[in-house]
Amino acid sequence: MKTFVSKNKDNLITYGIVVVAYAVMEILIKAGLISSLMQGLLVPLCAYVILAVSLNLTVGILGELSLGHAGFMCVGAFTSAFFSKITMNVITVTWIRFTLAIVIGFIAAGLIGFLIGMPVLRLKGDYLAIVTLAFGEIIKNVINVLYIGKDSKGLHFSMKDAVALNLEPEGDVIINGAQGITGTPKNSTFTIGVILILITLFIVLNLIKSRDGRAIMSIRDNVIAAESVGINITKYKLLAFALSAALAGVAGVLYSHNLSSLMATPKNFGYNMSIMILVFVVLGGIGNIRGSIISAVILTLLPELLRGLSNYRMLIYAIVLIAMMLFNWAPKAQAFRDRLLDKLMFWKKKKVTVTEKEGGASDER
Amino acid sequence: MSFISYLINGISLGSVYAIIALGYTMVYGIAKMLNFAHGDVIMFGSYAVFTIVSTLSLPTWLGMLVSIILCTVLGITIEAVAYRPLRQASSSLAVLITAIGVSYLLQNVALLIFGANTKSFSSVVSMAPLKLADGGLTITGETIVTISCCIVIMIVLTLFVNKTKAGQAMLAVSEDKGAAQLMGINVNGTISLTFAIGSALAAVAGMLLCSAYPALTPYTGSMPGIKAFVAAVFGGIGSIPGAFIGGIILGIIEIFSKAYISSQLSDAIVFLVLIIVLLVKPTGILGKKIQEKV
Amino acid sequence: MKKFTKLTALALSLAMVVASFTGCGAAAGANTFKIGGIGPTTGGAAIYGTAVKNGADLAIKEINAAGGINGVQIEYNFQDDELDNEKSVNAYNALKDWGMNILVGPTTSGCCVAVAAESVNDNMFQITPSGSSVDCIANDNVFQVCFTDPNQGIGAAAYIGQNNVASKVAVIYDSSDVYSSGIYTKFAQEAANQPFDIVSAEAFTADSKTDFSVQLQKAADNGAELVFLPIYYTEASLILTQAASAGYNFKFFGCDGLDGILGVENFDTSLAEGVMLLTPFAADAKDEKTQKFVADYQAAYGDTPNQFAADAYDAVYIIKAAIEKSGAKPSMSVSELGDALKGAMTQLSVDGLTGAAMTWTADGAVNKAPKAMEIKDGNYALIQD
Amino acid sequence: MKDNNHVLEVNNLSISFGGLRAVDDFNVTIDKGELYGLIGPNGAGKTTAFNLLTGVYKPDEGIIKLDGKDITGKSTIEINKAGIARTFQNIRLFKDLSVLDNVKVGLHNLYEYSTIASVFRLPKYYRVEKEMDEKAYSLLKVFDLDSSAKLKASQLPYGKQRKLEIARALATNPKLLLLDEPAAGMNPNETKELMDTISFIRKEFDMTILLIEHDMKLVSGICERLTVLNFGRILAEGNTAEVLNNPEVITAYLGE
Repeated sequence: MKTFVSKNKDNLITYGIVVVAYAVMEILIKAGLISSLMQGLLVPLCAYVILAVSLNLTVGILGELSLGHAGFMCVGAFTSAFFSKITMNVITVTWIRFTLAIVIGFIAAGLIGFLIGMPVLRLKGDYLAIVTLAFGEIIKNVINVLYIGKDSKGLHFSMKDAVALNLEPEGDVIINGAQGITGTPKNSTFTIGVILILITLFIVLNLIKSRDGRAIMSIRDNVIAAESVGINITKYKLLAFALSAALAGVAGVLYSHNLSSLMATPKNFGYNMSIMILVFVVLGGIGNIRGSIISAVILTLLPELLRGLSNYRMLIYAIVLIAMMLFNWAPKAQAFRDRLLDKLMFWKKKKVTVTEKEGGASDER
Repeated sequence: MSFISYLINGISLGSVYAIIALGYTMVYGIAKMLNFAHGDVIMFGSYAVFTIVSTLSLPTWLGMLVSIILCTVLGITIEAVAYRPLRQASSSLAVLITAIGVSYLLQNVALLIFGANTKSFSSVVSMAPLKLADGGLTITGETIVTISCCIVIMIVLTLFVNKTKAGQAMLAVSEDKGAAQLMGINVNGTISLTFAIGSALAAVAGMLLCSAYPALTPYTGSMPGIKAFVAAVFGGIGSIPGAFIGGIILGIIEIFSKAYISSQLSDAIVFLVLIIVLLVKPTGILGKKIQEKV
Repeated sequence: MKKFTKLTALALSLAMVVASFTGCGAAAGANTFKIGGIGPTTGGAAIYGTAVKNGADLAIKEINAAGGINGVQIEYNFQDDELDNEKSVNAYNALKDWGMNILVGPTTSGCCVAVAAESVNDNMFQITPSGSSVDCIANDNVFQVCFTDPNQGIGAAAYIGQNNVASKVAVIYDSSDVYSSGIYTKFAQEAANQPFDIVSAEAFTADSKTDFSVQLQKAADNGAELVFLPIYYTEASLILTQAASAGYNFKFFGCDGLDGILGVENFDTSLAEGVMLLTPFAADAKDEKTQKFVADYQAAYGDTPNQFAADAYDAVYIIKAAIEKSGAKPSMSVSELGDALKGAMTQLSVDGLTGAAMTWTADGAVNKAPKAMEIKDGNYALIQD
Repeated sequence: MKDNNHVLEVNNLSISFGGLRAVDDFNVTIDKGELYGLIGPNGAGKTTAFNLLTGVYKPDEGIIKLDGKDITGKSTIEINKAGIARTFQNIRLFKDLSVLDNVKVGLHNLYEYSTIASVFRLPKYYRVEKEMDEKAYSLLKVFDLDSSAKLKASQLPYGKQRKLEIARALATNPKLLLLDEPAAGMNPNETKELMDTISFIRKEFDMTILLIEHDMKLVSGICERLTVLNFGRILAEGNTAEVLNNPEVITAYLGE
């Protein structure tokens, strides 16, 4: 049972990378060796890693294209931030409140994922992509016109404007339409982010290597054959899709509890963000969980590190993105890399043995 | 009366979506890829017209001509540099992501060249608006020209694809690239030609978009581009008449939902209708039914 | 074949982590004031961020050329936030690494609220040129140059009511934008106390802001005489064009967001004839100060400045005044500087482009008189009451 | 209800696609343990008949009974659970899964543990996975695939891919196994080996097999009875030797 062992080893490497990265960062923070920018980026990085891993469950493992992932993140962000705001004075123990917020974000996004998944998952390919994009935009649009306030009489809802809430004078508008939620407690920390990454990895990697995971991947590889051996297509598509949505919701919780001003803009919860998450997944290798972690980190850091280029920043970012895609995916570039690697092997024999060990355990093509 | 007026407005907006969607669907139908950068090619075309007509004060026809040529060259270049190397890639998502990269690139190049400030585009249409019912209803010249252009382009494209040798080659490539190659069709050339035509259409769409809605920024193309993509899917992506119908219907739904339901929620309503249509007809209004052979 | 990718990825991430350390070690040898700025210079809102960037840049160049503040030169660094709250916090942190000790920005309300939650921990002195929501100034280290949204909404309603500009008013606003929906809410509240009726209030969103035919027709069908536009000038220019081509004859009334509409390149200014706006700045105002600013700005950046540029320009001069008043020195720590400037702000009275004798309360809001302008013959003209 | 040992009973099964009757009045009865052949020229409706039997298409008319139970109009999944498993003319493996996992997907409905057990790696997970591994290896061994268990399915040579598909179908523990041109694309040696394997499966698992085949040698070598389809209709049926000597069959099938 060699596969079993080597796959597990492969997973251990993935966990190991996360843990080591965490340890290194913590040491650097303690030593004061780390810039404010980098420190500020740690929590968003965790959120993006979770998003990339969770979308990989839909795109890489289930094999369906979703362009509405940011919508689920949005649901998780808003429900949890809403919860934290209304219970701020009720549940005073931060970790209990935040844990509940995470659970709520997970369940809310998962539920929405389930409800959306039920009708749409029978669509295929680009049509599914456009429908998920549409749902993402609907979620964003609805949240932008949602007003919820609280006063002594309880909660008030409106889809029109804050005035229509008819709050008492001392009442509090919690979700204020386009202004979203202001003043969410800043509970997200790097440590919690890393724990959530590990939990996400634990769930996703364990699921992949199980009876359910095989069923999901069999649907990806060949729906007709999967049906012919009695795999319940709808059930497993929904399982993967809803779980993927729920984990995106967790990323949303992390995101919303890191910013004191949460709004649903085209930038953070629109299709642009969904596409950005898809970029993480595709660049890191579809179905390759570790790859999506690394590419999420690289692509989130890249524009920040290019800040020195001022006006040319986003231009260079776009060029680097195209170049990386060509380098990673074009068959000719792959052949070129192979040749280059051969040469490298010739020159640096010592190094090769090391890299071979590293790469040998995992997938070969 | 107001109903008819809304309907006319819907058709006006829809005609703009339709003309963009034609280019989208053309490229999708042949090359089988979602060219997310299409909207940004539109934006470049509009800047070309603006620069020549408004900044350099040269004649409008020259601006239109230069814009079409420029977009065609741009389209061919993008295809050759960014998309062609990925045609044989193991996942079709690779080229989709690269198209997004190209979209960012075009936006940021435009931002550097033309700056962030809004430019007011001078309409390339000189036709006077049509007044009906004693001035109670107005159909702008832009709308009339856009719809006429859509219809002409639709007919020409259909004829081109069905009647010419190059068009037949396109159909063959869209069915099966490998088989087309074996039959001696120049696949690279055919796909280049597709991008050339698609981008020339983008130039025309850009002029008409900016004539109808004259605020030009580096991001002018992106949202109408997405909407047109939705319209193309609505009508059945890959279908030329489907793009036209999808565009018009999308425009009408958008206007009607603003007018009769809620102007705040119109985006949500438009997308909801799209979802319902796709659930009922999973390949769009005029899309071909694809059945996998077992 | 994957080995190579892995090696590259590993090398790349390593390089990035190393690169991200390079930010530290700044802030030493402080003999200049380091002013940072934040706003969107890419993305759909790039117009506004770029204006703030240039406006502040112009002021800083002037001050440096004239010998600095109390003889101390200013260094300036502006960072893009892409109109994203999260990126705005990143920009703030990047500026901190650069050694910033005073912040001009962020440009927009949402970003400003997000950054203010960070800057309060550093007690960084922050002055936002154009972040107009009330939440922006919730912390005592943040001050505004522009009016708050409620202020503008109430001001506009009061002006229309008191001057009997119209009795039936329609509103077109951006429900996905903080600024616009903020003003609209207060405008609608105040309208109840004024002798005019809001006959239609129609929204648009960031995703559908090209076609305004429905909103305009609703206004017409409900017999509106005036359309209130609490929005930015890019969309307003489209509304004016569409209203003209559909043959509507409304009077238009806007807030400071409309300021800049005459600067849209190639815009047919005759369409804007008669548009009224309540704004503290107008690019064509006759006073010498404004004219010099406009001329210098055009020379330096090739564009007509708008409200945002003027606010940012003023922000820098306000900082200068506060430093001069408090005698703050660049050698002070960020927090000491913050305390010094906060204290000075409430004692200041600054004459700027966007208001004469501007004063501040400790809560950070500005007191200045908005001017009612009307566009006449392609120019802004002060309405005399 | 069951008073005979018919595993499959099909009565006047028909389906049309846009006016074309792809399968018309198809009848067949297969007894337990039988190896039955379905032959016919290209486009005769053989694969369509398979698709009707496995619920890929819903028949316009007719009744399909498996082990005496009516399964007409049921979904592919239900039909598989009821006991029909199949292979495909153009191989349909889970190409990115390992050979072992392909078979384990086939075992999916026979072994159970919850999603919770898999995510939290409860003892049940390890126990059931171990059972599944043992079962899968024993099946792979039959086809001599156990040494390639860890390879990706797409890495197998063509002949072995065919075998893997059969192994996967068998893993669902069917009453009836449908093989769609199992020898397609194989060389004579491989075909010979396949014939042996099929005979072996039949004995070892006491399996009932319905086989579509083009290769006459294979059919005449292992099938007891045959049905010949032509233009969607039954042209002949009966004992292999008789049918193959039927002049009509010879004209339709070999002639022209």
